[in-house]
Amino acid sequence: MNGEIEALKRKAYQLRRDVVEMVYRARSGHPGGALGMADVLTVLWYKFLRADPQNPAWPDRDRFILSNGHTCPILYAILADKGYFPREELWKLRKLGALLQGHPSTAHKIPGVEFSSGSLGIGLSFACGVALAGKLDKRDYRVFCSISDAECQEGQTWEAALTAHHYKLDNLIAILDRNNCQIDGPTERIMALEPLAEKWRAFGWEIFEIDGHDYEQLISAFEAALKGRGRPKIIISHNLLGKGVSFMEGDHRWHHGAPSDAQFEQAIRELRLAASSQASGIGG
Amino acid sequence: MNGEIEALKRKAYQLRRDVVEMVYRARSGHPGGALGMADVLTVLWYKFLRADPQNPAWPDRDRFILSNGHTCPILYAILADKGYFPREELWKLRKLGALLQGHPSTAHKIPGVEFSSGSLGIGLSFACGVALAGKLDKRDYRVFCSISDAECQEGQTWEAALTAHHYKLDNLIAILDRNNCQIDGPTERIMALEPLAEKWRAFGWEIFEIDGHDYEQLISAFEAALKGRGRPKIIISHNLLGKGVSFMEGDHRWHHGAPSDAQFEQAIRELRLAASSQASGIGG
Amino acid sequence: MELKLGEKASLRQAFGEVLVELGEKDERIVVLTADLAGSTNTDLFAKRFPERFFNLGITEANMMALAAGLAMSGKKPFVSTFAIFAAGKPWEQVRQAIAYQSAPVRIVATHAGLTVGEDGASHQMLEDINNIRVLPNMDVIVPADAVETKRVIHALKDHDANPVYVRLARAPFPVVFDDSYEFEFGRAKVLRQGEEVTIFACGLMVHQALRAAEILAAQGISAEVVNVSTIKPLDLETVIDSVAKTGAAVTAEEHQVIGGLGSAIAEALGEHWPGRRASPLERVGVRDRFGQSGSAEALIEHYGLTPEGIAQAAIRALERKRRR
Amino acid sequence: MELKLGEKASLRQAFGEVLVELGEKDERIVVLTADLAGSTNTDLFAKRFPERFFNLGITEANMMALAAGLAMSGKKPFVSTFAIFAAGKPWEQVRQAIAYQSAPVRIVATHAGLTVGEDGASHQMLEDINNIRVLPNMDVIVPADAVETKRVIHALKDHDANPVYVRLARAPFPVVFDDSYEFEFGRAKVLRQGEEVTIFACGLMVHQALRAAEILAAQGISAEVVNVSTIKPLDLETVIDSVAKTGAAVTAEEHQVIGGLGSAIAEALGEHWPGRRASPLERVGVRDRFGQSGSAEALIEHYGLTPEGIAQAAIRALERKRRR
Repeated sequence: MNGEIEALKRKAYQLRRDVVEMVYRARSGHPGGALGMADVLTVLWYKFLRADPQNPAWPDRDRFILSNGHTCPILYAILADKGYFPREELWKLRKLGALLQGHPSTAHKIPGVEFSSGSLGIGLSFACGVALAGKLDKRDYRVFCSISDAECQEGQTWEAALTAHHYKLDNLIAILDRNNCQIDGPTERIMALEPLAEKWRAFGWEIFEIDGHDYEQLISAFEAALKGRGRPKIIISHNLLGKGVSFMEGDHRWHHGAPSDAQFEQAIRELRLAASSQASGIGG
Repeated sequence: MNGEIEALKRKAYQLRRDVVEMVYRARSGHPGGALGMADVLTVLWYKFLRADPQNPAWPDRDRFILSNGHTCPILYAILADKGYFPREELWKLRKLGALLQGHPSTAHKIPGVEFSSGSLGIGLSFACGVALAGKLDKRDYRVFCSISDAECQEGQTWEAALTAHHYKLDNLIAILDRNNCQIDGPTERIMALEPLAEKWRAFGWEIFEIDGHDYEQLISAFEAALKGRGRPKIIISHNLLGKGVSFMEGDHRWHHGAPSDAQFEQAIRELRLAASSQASGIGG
Repeated sequence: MELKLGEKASLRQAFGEVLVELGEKDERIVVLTADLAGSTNTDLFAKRFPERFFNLGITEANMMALAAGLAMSGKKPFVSTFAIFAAGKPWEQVRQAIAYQSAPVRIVATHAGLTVGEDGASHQMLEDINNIRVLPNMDVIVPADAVETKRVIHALKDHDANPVYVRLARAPFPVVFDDSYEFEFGRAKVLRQGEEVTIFACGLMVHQALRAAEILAAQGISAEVVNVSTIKPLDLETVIDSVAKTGAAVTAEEHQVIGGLGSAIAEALGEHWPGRRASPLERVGVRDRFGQSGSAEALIEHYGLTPEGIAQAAIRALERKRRR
Repeated sequence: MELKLGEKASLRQAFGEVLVELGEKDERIVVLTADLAGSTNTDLFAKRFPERFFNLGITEANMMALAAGLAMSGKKPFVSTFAIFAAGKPWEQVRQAIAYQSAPVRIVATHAGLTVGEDGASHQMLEDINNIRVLPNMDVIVPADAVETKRVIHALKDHDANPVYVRLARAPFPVVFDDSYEFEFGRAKVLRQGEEVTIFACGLMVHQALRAAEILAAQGISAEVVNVSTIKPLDLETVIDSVAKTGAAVTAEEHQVIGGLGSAIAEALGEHWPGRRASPLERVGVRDRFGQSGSAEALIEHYGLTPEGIAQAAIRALERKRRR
């Protein structure tokens, strides 16, 4: 178990380096949220998600829907690492004609991308549709949907929350990136969300609230969430925006923006150092 | 107190007769919700609401915003009874060129109407704007906003709920018509809302949950809600759809639809009988 | 439902009935509504196939994105609600989740236009053709009567490559087609040949246009009537050919004159008109106003969407043509 | 911010600065945004007048209806967010609470069009003119540069009778007007006189049109350039007079060719064209496609919204005119 966790942590730091390099090379993008979500998405993609990079359309694959689409660099890094498309694509992010759009796009047929996001608040409804289809077809795939905390300001998120509860979508697991930051500042200052867990509970969801950088908590939460029956589940993952890059951590100004040359070098140095403090690695 | 309550009850039954007659003459409309809300709106308009029918634009008037606009027959009956416009207008409801539109309309300059509703889920946001303006202008008017239970399915209602809490709009009192019915059937069957009070509580509102036909509870709720400071208040009024007309009571098919001749006569008979069982009357 | 030429018949009932037929044949068909099962007649499908019917309460934005999720998971979703709640409230969700992804969702909107009647402006959607026509990947179909509605809904069964919006109404429309009528996606149909002016119409206004042509004929004016039931993609060839022959165009729609059929024809004539002489255009529709309460008939009269109104527009077009 | 002819300057910064000036003069002015204070430059107002600034988080539908409540309580609200979140997500709330009530809300949308750049299709609003132009009571203004933006925002101070939508962009535009420029609501302005073809443009495309006219002049073609900054109400007189003179029209906009300036001109020419000879129309814009990621410059090039693209359209229009 410990060896596995260390390998996952190393993987997360490797993915973070790709995130920083993608945004640096693109000269724009949203590094903060992506870095904060690296741990929870690494645990999901490298330990729990059933998928086949050689067959992205495998009907029984688990679905991963990224509703907070601006954090896509971490998803793209994972998909490249898994072999959904060549790593070279990462460095063309956001450029005209590139496969990798500024926000995830099915229109551009990015392998592994299930939903075109970018406009906030829509993905959880889409995920409900995918989960309903799974129930109708009696397929046992699971639907994981990442949403941001600020997406809980969009009313549509609560429409989807009602729907998932009403239709007992226990094949749906939402992952809430609770980093307390939105573009203009801390969520509680811009448009307060607390008590956020109480809201989800009142909407009938099963709640798992964890430190999104504690791997034991992450693994336990996914294991428990996958067991729950009869209602939708949400993992409220308390993440640190910019996690792993000292000058980005907790600073909402890194919601979007590309690092300078010097910042890029420092970030990569810090991320390498953190990775090498883990014992061993795992394959892509 | 008892005499006052009996007078209010008589008034509510008088208004209900107007509701039934309006819908009967219009041959269309939404009688069920209007009848169910008659008691709570009578208590509000005849005991608490500060307004001047001779001066509908009085800057310090309390505002009444009917977000669930399809229940407008009860509002129109009240406004006519209060003298905002001649009673004859009631009988032209929904006809071409009439003052009284099928849904409340400021575009048609209906005196006493503060907001054009009809499309559900919008009114509470509008009410937040009116309440914010009151705070900015340091006016002590109160904003009452009626919403339906099914409007709690519209995500925008929850956006407004967040907003009213964030901006501490304690001059805003929502009145929730909890009659458990929507067009297609019982709310809990169509898109479940319970535990509804828990939802509003988790969104930071002060809750008053009452039997919407019990005048002592109604009066206490308004008195308490008007005292509350620091956050928005909601009176969850458990109302019986079609209240007062036996064959409409609790039957969601009377969400909309006009009574036949025989049904109309029976309804008026029942409402007169109920009114005369109260002791005395009050002025308009 | 039996459909008799000239008698009024409900488009939404035709829709509801065909939907059940389709449901029998293809179990991938699922149906969604937002608390309007009865009003959209999707309750017929709900009764027959309750497990493939989803009532989402009053959550239109949610419904549209959810339908996209079903479509991209191999289902064939039909989404039905009032036009204001289909092309209005969830417009951006239709754009993002359905149009941008080209998710093959069939949106069948009822209660479009003034003929909603007594409910008034909030419910009288006069901007839906405008809102959907502008979206890439979306097709827009406006059937003229219950017969065409049946044909259109049947055709949607195999409309799998991209999403489509179908515009129906609350009020029954006079039946203008006999049972032999065939709907061809993307083709406008000349219903009446004429020489001096072309009337392009959709929806209820096809019936009105046919009557207008009779009024004009009585005055010695030969009007061609074209049913443009596929608004997008527009049948440029039929449109241009007809005006090339007649030299004058009138459009008639139960919609704002901005952004709907009138605009589509104006764009087509502007960009594709091959003629030397100018061809005047007159648009009949709602002229940049909201609706209001009233009976369907009274409103059609009040807003001038009548055979007489169309005939007058045709005469104006002819006068402009002759002045030159 | 100093504005120099020919240099690029930010429209949204001009907006943010003027907003502060207006705030000084009239305390009824309140400003709303939905988690985009920095991006819309309304943070300048927020810093100066925090008590009259409301950040509503990511609740666009809520924000629009709330703004209507403020407007109908005597305030002068300016609402600012990205165009997709102003004319898209809350479209029905704009219709119901703002347009139908004619609540004098000033919607100033930034980040319209392709020049949003790298964020891609979800954020590149190419349908906002379409969506707002169709709404009764709504005015639509598209300033050509930072100078005109300043004039427009100043003018909004007294725009109290009905709501208005102003379309700005993310990318800085070249300044085309010197400081003496005056904006007149409802008037299109002939910026360059010409004889053979009229180019109607708005927004960034005014600059492109002026350069196109130079390209055409080098080929001996005399093009007139008209800045249609008020798209609604359209200045019919100026539009018709110009085409009556030149006999050919080109429209240029950073928007779908459906539903925007191109449609407005097509409608105007169809219904109001008094000439005997047909006047061809060519529309430059995005032709029924979604946007994509890329730099603003690369996208403008890729979608053909260039001076060269406009010049080619003008030549096509001329050829059609001459063929007749």
